[in-house]
Amino acid sequence: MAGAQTHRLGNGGLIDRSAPLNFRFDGKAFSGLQGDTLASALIANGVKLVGRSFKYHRPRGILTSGSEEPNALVELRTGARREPNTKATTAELYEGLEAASQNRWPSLRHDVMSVNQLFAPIFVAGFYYKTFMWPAKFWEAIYEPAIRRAAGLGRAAGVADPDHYDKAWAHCDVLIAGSGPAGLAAALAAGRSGARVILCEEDFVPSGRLLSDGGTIDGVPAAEWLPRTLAELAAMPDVRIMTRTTLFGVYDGGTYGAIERVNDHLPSPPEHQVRQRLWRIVAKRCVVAAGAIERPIVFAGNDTPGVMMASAMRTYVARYAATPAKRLALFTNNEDGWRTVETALGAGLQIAAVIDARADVSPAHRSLASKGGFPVLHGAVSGVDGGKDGVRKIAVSLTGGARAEVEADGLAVSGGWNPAVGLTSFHRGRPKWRDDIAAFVPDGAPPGMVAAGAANGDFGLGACLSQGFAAGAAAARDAGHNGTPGAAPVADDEAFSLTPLWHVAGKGKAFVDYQHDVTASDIELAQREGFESVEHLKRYTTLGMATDQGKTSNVAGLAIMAAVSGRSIPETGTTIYRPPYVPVAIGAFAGHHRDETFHATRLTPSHHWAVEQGAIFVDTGLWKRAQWYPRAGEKDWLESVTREVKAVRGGVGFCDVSTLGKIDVHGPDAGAFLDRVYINTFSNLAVGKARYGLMLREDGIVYDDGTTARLAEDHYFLTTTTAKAGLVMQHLEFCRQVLFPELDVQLTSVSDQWAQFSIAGPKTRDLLKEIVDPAEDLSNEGFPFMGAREVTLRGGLKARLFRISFSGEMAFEISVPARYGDALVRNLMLAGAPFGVTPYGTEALGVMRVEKGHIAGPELSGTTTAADLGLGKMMSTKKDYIGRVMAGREALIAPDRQVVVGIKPADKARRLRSGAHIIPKGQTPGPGNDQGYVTSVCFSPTSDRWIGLALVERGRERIGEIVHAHDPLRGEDYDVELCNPVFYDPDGGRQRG
Amino acid sequence: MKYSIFSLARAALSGHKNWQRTWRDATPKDRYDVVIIGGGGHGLATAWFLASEYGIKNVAVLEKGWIGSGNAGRNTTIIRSNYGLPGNTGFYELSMKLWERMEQDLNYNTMVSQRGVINLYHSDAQRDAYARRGNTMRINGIDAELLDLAAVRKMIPFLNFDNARFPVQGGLLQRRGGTARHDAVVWGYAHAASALGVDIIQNCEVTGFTCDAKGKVTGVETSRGKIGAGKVGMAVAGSSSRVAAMAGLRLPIESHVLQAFVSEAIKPLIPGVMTFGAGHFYVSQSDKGGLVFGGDIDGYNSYAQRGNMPVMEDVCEGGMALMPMIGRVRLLRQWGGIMDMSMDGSPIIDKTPVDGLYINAGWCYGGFKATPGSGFVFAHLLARDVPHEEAARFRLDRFRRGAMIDEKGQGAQPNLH
Amino acid sequence: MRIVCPFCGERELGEFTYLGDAKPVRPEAGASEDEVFDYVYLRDNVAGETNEYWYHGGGCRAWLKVTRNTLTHEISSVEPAAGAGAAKVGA
Amino acid sequence: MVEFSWAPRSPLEHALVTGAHGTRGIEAGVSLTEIRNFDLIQVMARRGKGAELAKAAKARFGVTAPDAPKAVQGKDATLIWSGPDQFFVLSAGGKHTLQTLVPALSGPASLSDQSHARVLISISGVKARAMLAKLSSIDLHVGAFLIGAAAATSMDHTSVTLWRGNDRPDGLAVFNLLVFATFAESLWHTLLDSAAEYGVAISHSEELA
Repeated sequence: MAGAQTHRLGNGGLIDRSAPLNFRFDGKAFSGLQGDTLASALIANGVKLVGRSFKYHRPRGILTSGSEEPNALVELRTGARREPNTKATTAELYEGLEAASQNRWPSLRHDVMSVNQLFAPIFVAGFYYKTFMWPAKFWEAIYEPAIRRAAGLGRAAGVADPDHYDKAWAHCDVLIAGSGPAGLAAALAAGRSGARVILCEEDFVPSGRLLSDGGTIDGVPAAEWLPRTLAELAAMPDVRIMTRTTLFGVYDGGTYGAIERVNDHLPSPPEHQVRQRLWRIVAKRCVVAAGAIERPIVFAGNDTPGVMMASAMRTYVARYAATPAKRLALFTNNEDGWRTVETALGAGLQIAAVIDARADVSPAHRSLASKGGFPVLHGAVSGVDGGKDGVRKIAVSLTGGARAEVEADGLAVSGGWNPAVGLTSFHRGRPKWRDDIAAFVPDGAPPGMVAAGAANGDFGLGACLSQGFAAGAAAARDAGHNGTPGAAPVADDEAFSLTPLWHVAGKGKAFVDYQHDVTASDIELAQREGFESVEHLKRYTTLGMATDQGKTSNVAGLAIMAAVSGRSIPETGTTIYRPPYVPVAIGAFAGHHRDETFHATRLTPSHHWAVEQGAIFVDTGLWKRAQWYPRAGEKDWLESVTREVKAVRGGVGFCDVSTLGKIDVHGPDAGAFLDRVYINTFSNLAVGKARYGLMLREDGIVYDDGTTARLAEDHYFLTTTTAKAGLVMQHLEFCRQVLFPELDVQLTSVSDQWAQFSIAGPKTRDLLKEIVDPAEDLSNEGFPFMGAREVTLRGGLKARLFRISFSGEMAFEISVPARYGDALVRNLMLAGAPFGVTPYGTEALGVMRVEKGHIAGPELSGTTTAADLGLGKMMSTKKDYIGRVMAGREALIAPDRQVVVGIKPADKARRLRSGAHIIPKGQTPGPGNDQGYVTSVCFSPTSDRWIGLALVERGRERIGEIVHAHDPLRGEDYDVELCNPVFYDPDGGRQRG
Repeated sequence: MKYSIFSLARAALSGHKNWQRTWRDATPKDRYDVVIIGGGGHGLATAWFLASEYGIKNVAVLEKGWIGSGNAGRNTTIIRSNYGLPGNTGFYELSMKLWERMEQDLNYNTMVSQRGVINLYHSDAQRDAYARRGNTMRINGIDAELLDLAAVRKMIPFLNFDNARFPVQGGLLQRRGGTARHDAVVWGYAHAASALGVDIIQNCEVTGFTCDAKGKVTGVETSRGKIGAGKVGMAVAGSSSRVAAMAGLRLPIESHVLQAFVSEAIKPLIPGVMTFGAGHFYVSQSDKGGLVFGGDIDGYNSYAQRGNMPVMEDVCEGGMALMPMIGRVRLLRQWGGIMDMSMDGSPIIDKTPVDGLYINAGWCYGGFKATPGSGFVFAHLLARDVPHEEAARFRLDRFRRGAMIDEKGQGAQPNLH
Repeated sequence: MRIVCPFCGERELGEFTYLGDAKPVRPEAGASEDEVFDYVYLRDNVAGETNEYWYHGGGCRAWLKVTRNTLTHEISSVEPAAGAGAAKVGA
Repeated sequence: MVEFSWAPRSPLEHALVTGAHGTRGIEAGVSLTEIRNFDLIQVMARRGKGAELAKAAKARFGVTAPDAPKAVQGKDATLIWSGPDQFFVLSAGGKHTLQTLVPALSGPASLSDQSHARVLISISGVKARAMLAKLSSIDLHVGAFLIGAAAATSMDHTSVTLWRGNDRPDGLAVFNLLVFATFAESLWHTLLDSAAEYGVAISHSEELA
């Protein structure tokens, strides 16, 4: 059984004393309570040392109670669920929680890397820019690996995240960030006005600092007002309070990013549930009621475990009934810090002293001090005596120069409050300085957003309530809701008198950025070296770049820079605030788009049949296409593909080509339209005929190709390549809607409507006769090459037949409505059995197109012209078309361009590979004689050798020349002959026969 | 003051009180032989090469804000020379060779780290395209290796090899590729150029050009007054169109936003630089421990220096598809830089039609790796008035002539490059 | 970013594809190489308000002319391209 | 001579398994029903013929065809807006086919058969909106997306047509989804993943509701 919770108060707090939870930190067993965070549970167990700093490996404790925590970072969970750099201050305790400290070896208490502290005089800001340069080779070999090992904090799991994530959209009129007094008041006003409201609260319970600080609202204690208010909000159907949800970013058009930690409070998500959910929230208005963050004061030893923000100290005491110290001191420069004294006294803790940097302390606090029996010292803390076991003594420089010492086991610090200006500044807005609170406050915000309450620099409870309420009411009104918000909740404002104090001079390291070990002297050094711009300061010292994003350090850092450079703080300015407001798991941004569901999958109509056949599939864009159909006994893909090719060339085969883009082009001007988008003419195509077309981009380069059939006077059926289907549709719509709106033409994609198969081989007609109604004339006269028309199949099904050939064989493409595609393929197999019908995949398709010298993806590289591809003659000179003029530019018609040519190896037994370069024979390869490259290759069963296509300088003039294929990547060099790219049936007799 | 471990140790004894400014805080003079507009990596490198290589030391670099405040300060720090087309290949290799001697040249540790760059492929077609590219590299004397699946598995075993939508099949590896510390490159060039007499003038925005009667540029008007110049070179990627417009020029360039991301620092996880071939994602890990990653540009013209969610999601989806072990690593910061997206995806380094005005622009999202090379060839052009041989194809008139350098084959559509 | 499609209403960025500046007009047939070059390659690349073509490909497939500020991403107007909604024009 | 059968096969035939999916032991929060037997004709008005088409459609279907994102219920067909100048005619299989509509509408319009290009899925249940919020960026709030509202939109980067049909007898909203056929299996799995935590009841029907 875990040890007793030695630092837990006997009563109070919002923890469930009936629900103890066991957990382990660095292997040691502890127990906490339901309602604890890991930090509060550690505090309740008297644990002070929780981490080591980044550079010097200094012992560190818990500084805050929220997401601004720089020190108390742990590896949470184990194994594949290990989460590095998790803030103990926001991690909810659950049964069985396991956490480990980071960046130490062998243990947190005895960290050998703390030897770095000895080198601290050298390890100043930017020291690495000045050394590790000689000898040059040592950087990658020695220095850098050492630095890399030393840097970083926690360890990632290193194996796939086993949990799931998803993403969702939400819509509202008024989005509210934060559920403290301002946020709740805003929600009340907006909700009562009739607006749809979403309120995001990063904590696991709503109410913000009301939970820690209490107060009197509408004449009753906050503890009474809260449940009443939450109940009123819960009763409004269009008000949604999302706890465990942090609004982390604001994007254009009123889109906000939020992360919901759905199940991080459990050991693992329940079945079918996600770990976290990313929300894209669309809101007409947004009220930022994200509060403020208390800031430290920089003094020597301020990183000693046991030094804690004053507000955090009272949160641990009031909300968690956990005592960070038994006898504590307060160091403050403002009135608010004193609330910690009140809370501590109320909980029966001892106050050792209050060190107040201001000249005056209110009479009420004076009497509190005398009642509580502790001194009020006017001055500043100049040093802390303590170590990994916590604070022992505090050195004080009194105003006037005298020194004092205070014995205490904890030091609460309050340097004032910084409004959380992140969200309001994420559109590169810069906050403005307000002297009265010595802090930056929002100066404008992204469209539709307004800050209220503490986030706007108005810290009093009364101000938070009234501002929040007014902002909520205004937001609802702006969103078009005119309901009556009723009366605003009322409270008094607490006093907040502050005398700015950023840095107390003293001996020893005084930390500005705890996590990155940036000290006040580092900032002074940066200024000395000219890194005075705040952005230079940040980059040179790494101030504010740690996982806490500078929430506790940035303002102090630039205040010190302002002081040493003789400028005011507003002159010095802030760095740019960047989202996310808190670090967000990468997995959440991906949602379910990972593994097999990374992208959608498109399946052809014959897919499941092909699966039954044992086909091997290839990814083509989003498609799964049958690549080849292995048969028992075949030893490799080449054997299967060769068989398929031979079966087609010698008999008949079929291939699913449904992946081609298919577009219906309708309307009286359809022909005129196609004339403008293709380099060749379609308006003169006869009904019932198909034609190959080539399309250019406006810059004169080939865009896409395909056949288009004219099915009626005002109806063309256009096909695109598989790869470009969507883009061609977009391009055609651009032509139709933007370039040529005067044409009466309608376009729609029918890609998914038709299952389309290529049936090829000398026995194609024999097979088709089995499928097609006997009344249909499939003879060469009745259905000539490039014919296209609707036919009836046996059984009455209507289909379309196109007599086109990619393989160079006698071939038809047949289309049936897609739900009949599966039946068609089964019927083809049945009817074709007597002819040895063979399904073939994309590999065999590719082999046959190379044998025929047809261009495809590798040649349509986006840099080739029609002439490069040997299709220059198709370019009409009688009409305008997209790309015509730019295609005529001098370098695009230069005689030395690389053009498509066939290649075959001089040694007939040699295999070719795409990507080899073409070098003139007898020359040493170099940039000056690199004349082209091999684009496509295949083993041609018909030629019984490897053949290929290549883009080669002046290639067509050099047919017959032996050149060198140079492939140093694969260690191959061999001779090839440039040849006619049409290897098979150059006269085309077979496809016309 | 020379930087070394010895000077550092000496300085430590005096509490680091004696360090000088890294570069002089110069006041603008009336006239310079060469004025460079833009205090980013390219502008500062140009100035340093002018001074060190071409003996032209009466040079000013004018920076609107703080040096390195443009894309030099907001990129993903990758260096490589794995380009496939004539014009690019030789130039980027020139740049790579200059990276390899940068620290010694500048006496500044820019943390050039050649931990390797691998482009993964997921299909035969992609493999073939990489084979073509890798062979181009080899023919140009650049290291390149085509790895098969087994070799990739061995090298980076943590990728998703087992249930990926688009399984990794191999990769094109350039071992000499890697990363460098981007800000340090800026500071290093500033440090070294300033030492040679170059004036680096921050908070000095150029608002116009001054010309003589023949239209030759004679200087610039700035927020800190007129500054005369024998020649003016602009190296203001992201703002090229705006600056060129002051001289009456329209460019084949659009400005687009490219987002980049960094995670919380974690212990070493990823050895080198990797690019996913089936989505938009590339990643490396900084010496500080953060995963530095990015993907595609947002896709619309923008000068806003910030991006939107769809691309952020798209990039993380790519990351999770490639290596689902990063699911619980947290994204810490998101930012956006403005890219000069040119009409063919390749840069422009040339004289302009305006006499005396020279342009260095159009770097798309590849400007960082080009920094030393760009500075070198731009200095050459400014000093000699003829293009350096390795930049001979980066001419402004190549679009008019039809001699595009289009690695991606996307044509005159900048957001697709 | 959210674009108010004149046909569909307000939609999220992911449904749209960007093309570019809507100012250049495609030259008539017979235009010179210089004119077409200018149309295809040169851009004002305005930092501020500009008209541009967007495609609602993830929705109604209309091409839109969007007036947008490239410094702030603020959209001030969206119109259909001339040929989107052509059924309503006079025959 | 071989006897052929021409049995249509739904693109979801393989993936759709009727019964329960996801979280068990609770009443299913989401019902998914594929409707298999329908005709879907895309009607695109010709240039300047919008008014003429509206008249012809009114005559044919007895209702005014939508010229904004709406789904209009005629006596034997649902007319669903699918973009400017165009709408779908959705009817029970064989009711309004391309062949029967061409004579009536082809003067002012161009027609394309999309009956096989889409899969029709009906989504309802107490968690239907919660589940759709994971896939759709459209605001489906009860007051924002009324009965008859339609959208040409995307889910999971895939184009879909979404409209709200008449409520179920128990008062719950019904969302109908037309999905591209070749994407259907993939999107179906995404639907199931999104709905699994709420418990899913899966079925298919030959009948258009």
